[in-house]
Amino acid sequence: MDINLALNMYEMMVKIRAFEEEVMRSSEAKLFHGTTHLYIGQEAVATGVCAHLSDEDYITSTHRSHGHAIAKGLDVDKVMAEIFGKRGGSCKGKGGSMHIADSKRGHLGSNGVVAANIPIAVGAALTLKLEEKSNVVVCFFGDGAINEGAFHEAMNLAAIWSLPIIFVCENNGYGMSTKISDVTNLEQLKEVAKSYNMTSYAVDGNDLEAVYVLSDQVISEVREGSGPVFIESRTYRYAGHSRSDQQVYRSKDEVIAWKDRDPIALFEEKLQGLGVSQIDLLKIRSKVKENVDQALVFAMNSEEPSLEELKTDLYAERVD
Amino acid sequence: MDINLALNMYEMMVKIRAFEEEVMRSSEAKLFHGTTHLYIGQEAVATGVCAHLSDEDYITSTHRSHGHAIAKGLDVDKVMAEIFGKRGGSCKGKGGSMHIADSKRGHLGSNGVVAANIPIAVGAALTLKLEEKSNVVVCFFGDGAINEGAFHEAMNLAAIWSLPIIFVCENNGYGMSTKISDVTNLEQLKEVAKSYNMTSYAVDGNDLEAVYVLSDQVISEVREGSGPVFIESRTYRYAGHSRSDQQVYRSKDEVIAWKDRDPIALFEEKLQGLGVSQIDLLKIRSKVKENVDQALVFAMNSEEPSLEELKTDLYAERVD
Amino acid sequence: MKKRKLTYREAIRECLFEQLNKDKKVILLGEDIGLYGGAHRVTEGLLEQFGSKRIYDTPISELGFVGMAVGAAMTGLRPIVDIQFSDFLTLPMDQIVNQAAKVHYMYGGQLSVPLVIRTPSGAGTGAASQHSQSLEAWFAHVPGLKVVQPSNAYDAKGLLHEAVEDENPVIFFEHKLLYNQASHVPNTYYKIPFGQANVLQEGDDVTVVATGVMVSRVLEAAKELSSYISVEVIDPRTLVPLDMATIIKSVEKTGKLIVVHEAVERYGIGAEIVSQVVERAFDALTCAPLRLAGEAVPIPNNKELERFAIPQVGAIVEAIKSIHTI
Amino acid sequence: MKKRKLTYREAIRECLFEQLNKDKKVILLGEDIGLYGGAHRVTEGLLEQFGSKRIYDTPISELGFVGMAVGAAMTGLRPIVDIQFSDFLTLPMDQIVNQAAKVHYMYGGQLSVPLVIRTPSGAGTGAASQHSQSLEAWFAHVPGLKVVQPSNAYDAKGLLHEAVEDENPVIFFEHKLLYNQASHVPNTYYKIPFGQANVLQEGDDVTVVATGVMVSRVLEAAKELSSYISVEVIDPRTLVPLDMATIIKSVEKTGKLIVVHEAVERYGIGAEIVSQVVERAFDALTCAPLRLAGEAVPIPNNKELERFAIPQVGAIVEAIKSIHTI
Ligand SMILES: Cc1ncc(C[n+]2csc(CCOP(=O)(O)OP(=O)(O)O)c2C)c(N)n1
Ligand SMILES: Cc1ncc(C[n+]2csc(CCOP(=O)(O)OP(=O)(O)O)c2C)c(N)n1
Ligand SMILES: [Mg+2]
Ligand SMILES: [Mg+2]
Repeated sequence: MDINLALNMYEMMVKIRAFEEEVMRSSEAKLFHGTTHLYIGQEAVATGVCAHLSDEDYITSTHRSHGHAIAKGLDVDKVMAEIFGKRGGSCKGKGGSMHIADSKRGHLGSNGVVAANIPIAVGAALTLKLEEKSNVVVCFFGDGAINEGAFHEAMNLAAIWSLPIIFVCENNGYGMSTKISDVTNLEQLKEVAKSYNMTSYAVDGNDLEAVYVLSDQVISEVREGSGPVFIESRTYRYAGHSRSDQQVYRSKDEVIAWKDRDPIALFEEKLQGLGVSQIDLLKIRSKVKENVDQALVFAMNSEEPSLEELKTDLYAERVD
Repeated sequence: MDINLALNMYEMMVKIRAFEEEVMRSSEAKLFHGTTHLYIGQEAVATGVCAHLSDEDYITSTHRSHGHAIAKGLDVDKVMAEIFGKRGGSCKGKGGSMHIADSKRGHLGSNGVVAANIPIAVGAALTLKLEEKSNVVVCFFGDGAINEGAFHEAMNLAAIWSLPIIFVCENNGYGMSTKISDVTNLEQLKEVAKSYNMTSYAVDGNDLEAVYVLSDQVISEVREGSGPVFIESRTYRYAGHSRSDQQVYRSKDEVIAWKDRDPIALFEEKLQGLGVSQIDLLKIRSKVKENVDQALVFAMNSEEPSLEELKTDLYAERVD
Repeated sequence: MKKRKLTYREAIRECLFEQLNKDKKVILLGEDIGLYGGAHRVTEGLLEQFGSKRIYDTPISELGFVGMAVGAAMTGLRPIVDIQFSDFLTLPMDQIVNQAAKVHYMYGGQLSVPLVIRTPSGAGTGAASQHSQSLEAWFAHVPGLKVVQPSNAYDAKGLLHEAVEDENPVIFFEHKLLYNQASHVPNTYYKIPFGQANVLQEGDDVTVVATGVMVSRVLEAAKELSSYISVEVIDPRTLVPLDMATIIKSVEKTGKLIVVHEAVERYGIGAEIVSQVVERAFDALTCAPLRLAGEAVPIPNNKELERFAIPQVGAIVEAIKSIHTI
Repeated sequence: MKKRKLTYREAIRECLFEQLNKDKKVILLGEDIGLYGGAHRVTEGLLEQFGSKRIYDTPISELGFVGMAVGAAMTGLRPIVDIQFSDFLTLPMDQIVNQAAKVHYMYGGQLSVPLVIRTPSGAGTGAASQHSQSLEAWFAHVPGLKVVQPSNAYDAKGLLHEAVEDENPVIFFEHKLLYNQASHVPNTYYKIPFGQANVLQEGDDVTVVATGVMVSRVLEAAKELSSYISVEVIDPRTLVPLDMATIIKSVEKTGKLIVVHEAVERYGIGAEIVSQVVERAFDALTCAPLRLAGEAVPIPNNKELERFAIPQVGAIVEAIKSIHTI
């Protein structure tokens, strides 16, 4: 792996981590209104996948949205301000944590309804196919989403019409408190793709390099017209499901075991193997810390929307 | 196969056939209000499966409902009267062709919404399991239903909770005009069960004996607690999808080829092999013809519901 | 010069043809809309004319393909979706209500969903409770959607053109009993703007607001009474936006209002129209407004019961007479 | 004697406990309702007490498990389903509307669906457009359903008992902002019959009908004005059946009506109440009734905008003052 690329991806992972830690602090300090779902522990997935995407490629995302947004190139200022419900946010403070989008970055939106982003992503892929573009759509969703009908209908549609989309299932073991193994008989989630005769892979979602390499291959194939591909990325979320989660459904030991395989720590080891020094990593981390601090300042200083804005953006005007 | 059983099943198949032919004539003569979906060509499926069911076993059915209802033991008089929208119908003329039920016969209803009967069937299976009964639910649906989210969600629920249900997919090659092979990438529909780690079989749905034998085995296993099973039964409908179908989507040759494998004709050959005479078969056919003629008379003579009945049966009263 | 007549079905088909011809971004998605021509024969011939890159025969996956249409619309296409019976809108409800209706707003105006969902509603065909409902009130209640209900062939073509060129999700309720009704339809492209009620007949005594298939029944009733009651008949054409100005102007003249619709009366669209009239023209009313609408029951299969569940001409005549004599 | 107080959450939990204890046919189905205690902590402890044959943690498959509940209800169980946010009722809509609501009728009265769907609606938590809606009008429009909206802990327990023992599908709308509100709740079993409005405060000048979380806001507004306006405050408690008699009796006394609800005003439940009052008590009204309800926008995340989208005490005070001075 190219060292600059590796450092960029490292920066992305620590940026997401630092961002989410700031969101957690701000949430605990009640600096903003509404719940949040943190991506801490899963950073390698969005980072390794989105590294292959340009602004002309699309993603759709979930309630656990911040990591995807940042990895897709959204400005941390705008993401933080959106979480704070401010006018400077990517959606002018109307969306909040679960509804982040940026049409300029190819981000078609994160979604508060489990699996609802999946058919939408397939529709974007139809547009790309019709327009004969070599762009792709990446659709992120959790393990819990595979039990929604929307997921199955969308998988089938993508498959029968051979659309340019990559389904990235982030299997973090739980949907809220529910163990995925209690709500599916599948041994491996990737097997669900067989019903659609769709190529599928499983990857260690805490191993950035593995995610990067697999995505590289898969995304190039999809760009060349292979049709849809399903990737199960096995990972773990460290924080509770949302702000109010007491985490009675999992053991401390389980959390600790996963933290031993922290995606950032694992990648730091790799980077050190490639000759990157502790100092270099520290520099990146402090730069990122600064970005996030600035994002917090930006969000706090960003204006509240005016009350008139309650009624704007309801209907779109056609512009030809 | 026991000869009496075989003759009973033969009678059932010809009864369904004669009934549907009468419905077709009555429909063309505009004797009743509303559309119908005929089961002609598929008789062996309902017959072979329902032969193993008692009134304490449940079924749920589809828009193509008449065959299932008759095979489940409903009185042809009541089914015909229901199609005619008469008070003497199984649902007092409120349901019509697509909404036939008989709680005394374990028929939980046919359904006008594709795949909607599938979660309902799974719920009935939950009741049976909770009450520790050895009864089963059979859920009939078409090939088109497998692309509905409801089907996938219900399959998964039945699988993870190991419920006593048999999913019988009647693959007649088309959902309305749509070739199933155009809307799925599955080579065999039975493979869809793999996603739920559910046992599945394919059977020649025009071969009554094959359906009977497979169902015998499967239903006994389910009664004994094997958990759910999926059966793909390959068959064909002779008539158009519904009354208004011009059948532009399939060739005459295709229809003829299937008619060469007519389930009733095939079984007649078997019966003759077992020593049943043409005369015996003819006797059965005329008996059945009489039943159906009577059913028509019953339906035509049955009263219209009174206008007050528009408002009855809206809310149920509790009876303990 | 003889005016060309088309059926409601043909008028819609002609509009689809013109749109497909005019704008490459327009695509059609739905079950059996290709070779089969749609469950109600509206799209006949379009697959042959425009091919399978424009006309998509979908699997039976309403939630999935409506969701696809939302995503396609967000990325530049202009999908027109066909739902075989409006009762099946229950299935893609999430994509319509939580996605299509909200995308523009919740993402701060960056993305839009120029999507039309065409679907027939209404009873009268003996298809019973799961194929006969009129559910427009649900969608009219949801901010972000527009809701259209053409009552004749001319309106159907003009309103559908407007719908397809609107930048927002539009639920376009056709009516099964209207498909064969013919009226004059220009063979040129024209649009009818949303939010412009149609005054089908002017009158001084009673204002009757009617939607969908009820419009022609009200006209029939009005004709029957024309010798001694002068009825003003108004078809709002679109429920969102709703042209209250025309309705209020009429009530200010007549002092009497009846709203007639097929959907269940209880919590139906008539209540909104009555309420707005009362709120904005209370003093003009000379008596209580009246609603005449569907009974609060599922639609039964039996033909007489089915008729009885829904306002017929006779009942409309009675209602007009009764309010006229107050 | 000090009266025992429970929160709305605890009152619902106590009812569930009593029902599970009383009737083996009662089961609970929903996401994360077991160990986790439900997304809103309502079912905490019930799995431990009743075990996994009574309390089912489901996959995220709302259409599937609501459909299962319908089938289970048809065969003798009495399922109580938990939908984490009422916005997600969009997903099982078909099973609720085309199945549960119609089974008894369309099958001619043979089968019934004693099913309760509990789900929290409403804004105020910053969860934005897909987790904050109030969709009760949809269900109230559907024949065959009953619709309940308890506004306090006492009612929540009594109405839920009634719902579970009803033989029909009941949509039971809780409100997120009420879960922590406490009031007196008897620790014995009691039921509140459907269709009995609650007159929370008697008054002579203005009738205010309010639902859900608006009830306490109206009471607060009424208190503020109590020195010079005598407000009668009525909570219908159930939208289907709807106790119009109590509302009309009140309007006959006061001559003035305001309806306050959180859901979007346009085509909302207020329109039905206003229409029925107008139809049945036109002469008693001394001025046009008023509706005060949600703005026609998706709920935004921003706290101030969110507040502004929904009636607050200040606006209710103004509305009462304005109608009082007409
Ligand atoms: C349709 C729907 N049902 C339920 C919820 C509530 N909910 C939010 S997140 C979640 C769990 C999702 O699990 P998964 O898909 O594995 O994503 P993760 O939270 O693990 O990232 C649930 C049940 C929802 N948002 N949408
Ligand atoms: C949800 C839904 N979508 C569409 C329809 C219209 N429709 C009725 S039957 C049918 C085809 C069903 O095909 P299949 O399941 O294979 O059953 P078959 O008619 O072949 O017996 C369709 C699309 C419907 N009734 N319900
Ligand atoms: Mg998960
Ligand atoms: Mg079929």
